[in-house]
Amino acid sequence: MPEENGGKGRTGLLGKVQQDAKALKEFVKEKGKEGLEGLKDPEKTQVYRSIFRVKHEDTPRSRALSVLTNVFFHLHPAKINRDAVRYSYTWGMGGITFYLFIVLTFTGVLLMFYYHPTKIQAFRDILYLENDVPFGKLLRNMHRWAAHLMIIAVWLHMFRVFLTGSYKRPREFNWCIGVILMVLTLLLSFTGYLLPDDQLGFWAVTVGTNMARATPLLGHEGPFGSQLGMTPYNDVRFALLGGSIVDANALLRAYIWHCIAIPLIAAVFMGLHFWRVRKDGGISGPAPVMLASEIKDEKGPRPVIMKPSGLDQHSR
Amino acid sequence: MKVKYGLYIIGVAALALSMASCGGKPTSETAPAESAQPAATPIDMSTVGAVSGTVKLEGAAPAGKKINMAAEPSCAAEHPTPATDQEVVAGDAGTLQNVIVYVKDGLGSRTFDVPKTPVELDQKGCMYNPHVVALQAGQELKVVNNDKVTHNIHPVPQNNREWNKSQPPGAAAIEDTFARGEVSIPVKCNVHPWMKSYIAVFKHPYFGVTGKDGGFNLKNLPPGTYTIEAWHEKYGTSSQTATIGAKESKTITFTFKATSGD
Amino acid sequence: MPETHSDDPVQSRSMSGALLISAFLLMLTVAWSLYDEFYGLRPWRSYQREFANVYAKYLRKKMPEQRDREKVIRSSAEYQQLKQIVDNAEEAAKPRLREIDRESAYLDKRLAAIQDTFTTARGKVTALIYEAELAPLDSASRKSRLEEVDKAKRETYALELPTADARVEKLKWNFTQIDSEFTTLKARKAALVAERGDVLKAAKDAREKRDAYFQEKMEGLTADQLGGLLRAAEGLDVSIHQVNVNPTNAGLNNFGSGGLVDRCQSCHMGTDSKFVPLAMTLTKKDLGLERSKDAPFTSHPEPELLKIHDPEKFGCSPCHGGNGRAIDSVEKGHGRYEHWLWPLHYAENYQAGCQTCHAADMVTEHAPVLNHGKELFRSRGCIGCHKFEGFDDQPERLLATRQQILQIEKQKKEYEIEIPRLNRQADQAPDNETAQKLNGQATNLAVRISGMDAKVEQLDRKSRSLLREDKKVGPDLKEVRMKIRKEWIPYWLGHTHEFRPTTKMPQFRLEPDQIQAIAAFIWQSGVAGPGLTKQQPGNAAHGKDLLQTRGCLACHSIGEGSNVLGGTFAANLSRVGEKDNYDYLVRWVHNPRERTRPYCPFEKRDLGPEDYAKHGLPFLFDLDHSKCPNDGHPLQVQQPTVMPNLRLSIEDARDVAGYLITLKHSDANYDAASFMDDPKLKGAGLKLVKFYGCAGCHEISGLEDESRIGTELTTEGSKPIERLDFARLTEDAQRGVLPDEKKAPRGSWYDQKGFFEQKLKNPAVYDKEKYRPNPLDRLKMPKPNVTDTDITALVTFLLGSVDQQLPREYYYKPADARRDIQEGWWIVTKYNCVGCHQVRIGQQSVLQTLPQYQGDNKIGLPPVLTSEGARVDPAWLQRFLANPALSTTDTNRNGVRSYLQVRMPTFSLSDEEIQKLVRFFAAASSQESPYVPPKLDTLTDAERTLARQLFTSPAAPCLKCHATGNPAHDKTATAPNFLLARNRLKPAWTNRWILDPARIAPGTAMPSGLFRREGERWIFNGPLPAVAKSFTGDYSDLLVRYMFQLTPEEQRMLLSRTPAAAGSK
Amino acid sequence: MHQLWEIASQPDNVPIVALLFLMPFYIWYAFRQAVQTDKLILQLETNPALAKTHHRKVFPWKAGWDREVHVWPYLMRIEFLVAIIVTVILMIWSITLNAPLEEPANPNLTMNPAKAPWYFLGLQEMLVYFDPWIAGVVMPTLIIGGLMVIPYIDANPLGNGYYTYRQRRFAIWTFLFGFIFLWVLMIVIGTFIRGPGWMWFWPSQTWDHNRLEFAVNRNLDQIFGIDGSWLAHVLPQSWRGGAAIWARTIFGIFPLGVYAVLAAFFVHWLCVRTEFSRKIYQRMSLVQIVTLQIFMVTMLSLPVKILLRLLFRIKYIWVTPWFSV
Repeated sequence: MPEENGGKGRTGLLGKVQQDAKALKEFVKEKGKEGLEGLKDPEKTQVYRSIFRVKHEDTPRSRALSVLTNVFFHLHPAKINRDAVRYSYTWGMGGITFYLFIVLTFTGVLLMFYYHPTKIQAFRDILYLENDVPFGKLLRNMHRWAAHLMIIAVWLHMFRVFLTGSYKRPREFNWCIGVILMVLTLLLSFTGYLLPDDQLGFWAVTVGTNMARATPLLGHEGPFGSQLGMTPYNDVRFALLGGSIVDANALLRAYIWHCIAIPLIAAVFMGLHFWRVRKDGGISGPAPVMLASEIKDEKGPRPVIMKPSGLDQHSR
Repeated sequence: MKVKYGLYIIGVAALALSMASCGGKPTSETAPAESAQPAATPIDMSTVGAVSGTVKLEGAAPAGKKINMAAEPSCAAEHPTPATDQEVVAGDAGTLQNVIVYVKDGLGSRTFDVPKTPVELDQKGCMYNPHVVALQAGQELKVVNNDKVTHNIHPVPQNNREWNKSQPPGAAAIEDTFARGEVSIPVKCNVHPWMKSYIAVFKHPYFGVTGKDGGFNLKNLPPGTYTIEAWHEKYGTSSQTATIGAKESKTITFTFKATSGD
Repeated sequence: MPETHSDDPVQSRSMSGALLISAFLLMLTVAWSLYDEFYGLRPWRSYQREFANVYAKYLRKKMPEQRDREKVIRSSAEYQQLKQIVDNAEEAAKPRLREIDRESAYLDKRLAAIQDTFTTARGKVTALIYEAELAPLDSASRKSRLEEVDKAKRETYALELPTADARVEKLKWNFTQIDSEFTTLKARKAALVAERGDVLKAAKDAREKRDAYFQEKMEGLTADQLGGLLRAAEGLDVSIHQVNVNPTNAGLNNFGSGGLVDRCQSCHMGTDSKFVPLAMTLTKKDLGLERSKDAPFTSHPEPELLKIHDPEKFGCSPCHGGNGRAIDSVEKGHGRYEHWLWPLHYAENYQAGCQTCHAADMVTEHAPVLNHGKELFRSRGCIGCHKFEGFDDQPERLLATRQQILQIEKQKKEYEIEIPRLNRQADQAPDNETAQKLNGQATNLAVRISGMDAKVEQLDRKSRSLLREDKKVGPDLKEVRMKIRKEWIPYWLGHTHEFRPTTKMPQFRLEPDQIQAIAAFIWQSGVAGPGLTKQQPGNAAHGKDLLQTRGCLACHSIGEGSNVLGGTFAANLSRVGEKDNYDYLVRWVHNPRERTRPYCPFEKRDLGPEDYAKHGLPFLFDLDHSKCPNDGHPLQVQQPTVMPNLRLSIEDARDVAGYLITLKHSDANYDAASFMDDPKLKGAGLKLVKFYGCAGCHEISGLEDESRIGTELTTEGSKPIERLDFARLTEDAQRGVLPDEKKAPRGSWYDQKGFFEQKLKNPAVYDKEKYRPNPLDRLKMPKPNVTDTDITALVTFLLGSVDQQLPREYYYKPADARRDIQEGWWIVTKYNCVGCHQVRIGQQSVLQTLPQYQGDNKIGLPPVLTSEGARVDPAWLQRFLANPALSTTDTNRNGVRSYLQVRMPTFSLSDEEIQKLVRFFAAASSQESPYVPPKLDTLTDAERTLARQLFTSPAAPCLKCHATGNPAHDKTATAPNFLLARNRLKPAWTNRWILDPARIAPGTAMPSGLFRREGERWIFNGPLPAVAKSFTGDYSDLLVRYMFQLTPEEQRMLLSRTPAAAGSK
Repeated sequence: MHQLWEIASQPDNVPIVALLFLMPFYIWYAFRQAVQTDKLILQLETNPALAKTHHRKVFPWKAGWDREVHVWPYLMRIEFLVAIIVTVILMIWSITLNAPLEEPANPNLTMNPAKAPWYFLGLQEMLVYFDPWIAGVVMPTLIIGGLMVIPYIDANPLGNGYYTYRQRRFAIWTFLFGFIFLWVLMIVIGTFIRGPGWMWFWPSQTWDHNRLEFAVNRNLDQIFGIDGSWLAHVLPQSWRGGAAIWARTIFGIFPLGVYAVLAAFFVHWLCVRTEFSRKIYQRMSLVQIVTLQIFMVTMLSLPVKILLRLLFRIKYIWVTPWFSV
């Protein structure tokens, strides 16, 4: 401030400034309080609401809601058979399989960033992943092992479902879908095998596809194949590999199948699978045992009674 | 698939065949040609006519240049009066020699027998004699050397094959034929630059070379309309058309202007 | 709270414990993965840290030492003196410098002051000019604009410029003035800068002298340099040190994503010149890590190599193998694991790396082991069975040439048929154009045919010279009947290495009956005559003398066991007497290339007198008469041996042979071999000889065109391990058990190296435990006569022979003079030039090592060829190589050095070989080719008289030593004849030579110091004759010119004048 | 033995090793529960009164407890737990074990043995006993088909939603046979036993690449010396040439037929052994029975063929010009 200004002018001006300052302080304090309160229970905040839509209390309702209103959870029913939560029954294999599928998708996508499905680059890219890409090695290992694990999980899942007779009415069709999914899993893993373009994959795939030569009617070495004019250049194996030998085309096809086609198909079937689980009345058990004496001796198929298996106690 | 491949193969084969045949054709045709020309188309002798006449030179013929044969004394000796070049040789009564008169057009696709008698071209005193020779395609040309020096005969044709053979004194006559009609093939001797001659080759017998009287006569022409042409080594060609009926004979006259100077 | 039943296990059971634990576990694994990522997979980090501190310690220790060293030098008198000079020079320069600086300072000021105005003015003017230029020529507008330009130029600006005497002058100047001022100032400034340089020059030179002195005295780096390194080490940021070159078409080995990515230096920090400059060596000891097994910090043992192969371009793995980009473990990085095709070469084989790129070199600098390997591969006859690209492939090329000739002849015939066809077509053609075209084609064909004749003629020449070049490792077995004692052959086949421990011939594993069959076949297939001329016995004593003096020992050796004397290139002659026939031996010594019968490659048989007789020709065949009398194609008129013709007189030959025939064991006797003439054995023998590929190394009748029976080895090093048949040894190899059941020091030897080594040690080894009743089913490779070092060399060579993995530009395939060197070495080694001559600097010839050439007998050694290319006129060299006697009549002598006992033999090289040799020498001493002899100005009479006097002056009695062609005088001569100089030598070289011969050829008889430097010219170092006064030129140059214009009579005249020369004692 | 270790330590074989432990574990795990349930069932069957009141589960139950529980949190927490554990296992596995990467693919350098991915080794093993078209194409199709029809041919309404053995002996045995014996066991053989040249190496033996085996596999008709000589008389002149072929073709049908019949009877016998299973059998429609038979017969044919091959070295049973079985 230049000296020249008069004294009284100062007081006036100063006073004004002080008032403003006080007002500001009040305001800030107020708002601050609000803010703090907001933090006290975040569920009140707009951000929280916007994300979780419903506020969570420890009431049955909100528990139900939290499942039903959640895009990820609503695969589940709100409530299930009290015993179904036991690991001993489900072995959790279905869930694990699904989880692994997600893991695989995740790692797979990351791997795709570094991979070119061409004869020249494929192998180099793997080397690059192994040695250069941060966490590349981990990524690749996880992808591969998760794939193997998934296969085991699928088998065990099937095994379990069979032993608990869960394929029985009304779940016959879902079992079929399950079988298809298992086949898809195997195919996924198989197509992935070739991608590093190393000796291991190359020969594994060669052996695998050589069988296709012998496809009846469609393979040039299969029964009636040659009679139908099948040659190494027009038979089903050719179609699989995009050539008469495992080569650049085969690599590309494997890549497309592995990264796009099969995952899509699998995803669709999975959706179906889960949906049917719900529609067929949740998971099959643990259901109350049924006694041989209770078998109604009628033949052939009967209408499906849609009843969540857990509930049929009440009816009795 | 299999069927498709089959088709391919057939197609290829067909293609190959056709090509082969195309490629093959000329050879297959030459085979008879070697033995003789295709058989002549008969001409009804009872109706044939003729075209005759003279070739005139308008104006004075330039005097032929003297040839200096000092290089070849033996030849020089043969010429009591020094020889002159024969570019333009006037005949008596303003006619012109060494003009070839022939039917250029109008015979259609007729073919003719080739006369068995060879045409002779003599080399005497380092001059070709006659200066202008006309013969039929495939007819034998017989070149003889009556000098005591070696000549080489070197025709430089357009459409026929060029050749160049040397003929020592007393060597056997060189015999050769020209396959294609051509007016006219210059012939020279590289040893004696002044020696020059012309050979005219025709696919038909209707031609003549004017002599001292400058006359020509094309006989046995079947009735029809013809383009008659006269060729001279210096004055080039001039042609007229003549239509002759059965047994008719026409006379026509060709006139060349003597270009002064050279 | 929803009602939960506290007693309901499902609801009441809490899982928080389990969840907590597993969550904790998850954390742990995540942490672990992070650790793994940053340390587990990055061992180099710790290496770098360790290096940083041990190295820093080392440097700190070193610096004071160096500083003391420097002190010592700096305080030395010489240094001080030099320093003084520098100081003086600087002193002297100072005043002028001061002026210059002052003035330039003033100039700067003035420039600064004028700069802005100038740019403004110029900007305006140029802009206007531009506009003017836009206007059409001689249009009104243009005129007006130009006027504006003038106006702008005339327009004045106010200026305030500092003056020399620090005043400020106010000016009103127009553009032109400003411009001129500005330019003058700039010019002046430039002048000053230039002058400054001149003024400082003296000081600068002096300083350079001083520093040079320091450099030369100071060993190791200076303290300051070390300080720099120390800073680098201390401030080291731990990071991957990566060589990353991305050449086109990179191969697959360590060329990760499309290029060489090499990180070896991330751990091997010592090899990184950023830390350890090439001038410095770093050993484990220096770092105090002698005992450490795991300290990859030593500097590169051969900095020379790094200078040629800049690591920034080549990296490490291309030479050393290993997985250049893998750095997560030593094993991975060194590529010593299954599935890595290019493991690190072991120390003893590291030169294999050279081979990968230098496959085209027969001799590679810095790679003695590899060179030895290649030499063995050729000289031990491996090449006889195993094709190897680049090695002597004359047989193949010869066949190819013949094929070509036949091909062309065939083509020719076809054309000849085609021509008349075309002519006929022309005659028949529908129109004249076609006719002309066809006739044209016919003519062209005719011309083509003539071209073919030319080609055939060339090919014939080529095959002639190929026939000359085609040598066999072993002797010509067609001659066996004339040459060898019959009973000896079967013995030799069975006891090859016993009979001659140094022989090149490998020991075949043969059953007795096989030996008989082979021997019989060889014997019976030999040519029977025309018989040899009977020779009378020679003088063994003289023969021995000749053998030792003529230079035979450069290739051959005599004596057995410990007292072997001579070279290893050719056979040891110590037991020749036991097997050879005297008459044949005489012929051989007289001319080893002489054949009994010429061989016709086209008829595939040896011609005899009868063939010549048919055509009424005398049975005479040699290099000048090498046409086949039957078909005119070139004949093989020489024996396929590299042994040259020493041009001995027949008497000398007898003496030498006479001596050789005495070389035998007293107890030598071989049991009679009647079966040798059993015709029944011949067939069996032929089969065996074919089977064992004897024709690879020997010429055998009927088998001249046999192809090599072994596998090609050009890329053997990269053969997949699965393709190498370890047979029953596979297991042992993998477990590291050697064939002799011992443990292999390095564990598993299941790799190329292991396979090759065992195979070479004992080629039969992979038949171990196999059931092979029929000998023909066994492995047929014979046991080569090699030591362990030889094996290492060979293995190195093979390991390096891999198919092209690196990008093309990495391979050493020079197109310039270096290529001539490359090619030349193949021939130099083929004929063992290095046995007598020193060709490469630092290389020793065999003769140099022999006792009879020590001390002052060095005089007797053949000339040193290190500067041959610079010395001789290539045209002359060509003539000389073709005929070293330089004469067709008087051949029993050396052409140039008639005074030498050692004989430059006649190799009857092919034209191509001569060409290559000449180019080799030219290139080796960096001579431009073709050589254009410089024009020497002729001598004035004055000069001539001076030259004569110098030549004959007692201070330089040239003719005392130099030969003159006068036999009396030449008896004592020890130097070549001057008359040769004109055509033989290059003036420039001769000049250098007479100035300082010792520098070119150390230990030469030619004295140095004949001239002394005086100002800009060389003065004769001795009493100058009177005439010299007038001479102002260069004396050495004068003498050279004189030498090159010397005529015989002139020389005779000189000789008469030379003191004491004529009176040769 | 080290050979066995070498194979087992192959990163790609770890899953199989894991399977070797997981399989028995889960079988045991399942059967433990099955036994419990069966106890309960027995109890209830003997005591109808109890059957009326009992909640019919092996799990504890008190009146008043919720029959159903909230998925959140009671199921969710388990799922999270499992997810985490799986993640942990997976990560540890990935950190400690690197996915295999061999030399760049090289069509000219055949791997010996060239093995398919482990989960297909069962099929590859089948190649030993069957032609590719069966092992590689027909089998997989049948397997998939077979799996899919299970729900539709299993007429046994019992054992739906709980582990039991008593109520489903047949089904369980069949499945165990197919899954464990025919599928998993084959894989194990393919992985651990089959060495270079797909030859049989006991774990103690080392894989010797030079090993040679001599084995003549003959076709059944050869054993019976069927050469069609007898047929030659019957056939018209022009057909004589093909007599042998025809003979074989025709002959082959018999053993197959015989087997089919026998197997069918065997299956039938299995289905009617107990009173209970007879009851179930009653419930099945004809279609169901036929399907069941078809698949059972084919499935049984595998071990039969394997035995024939291993014991009698029989290659084909039915030889026709177009295909052979």
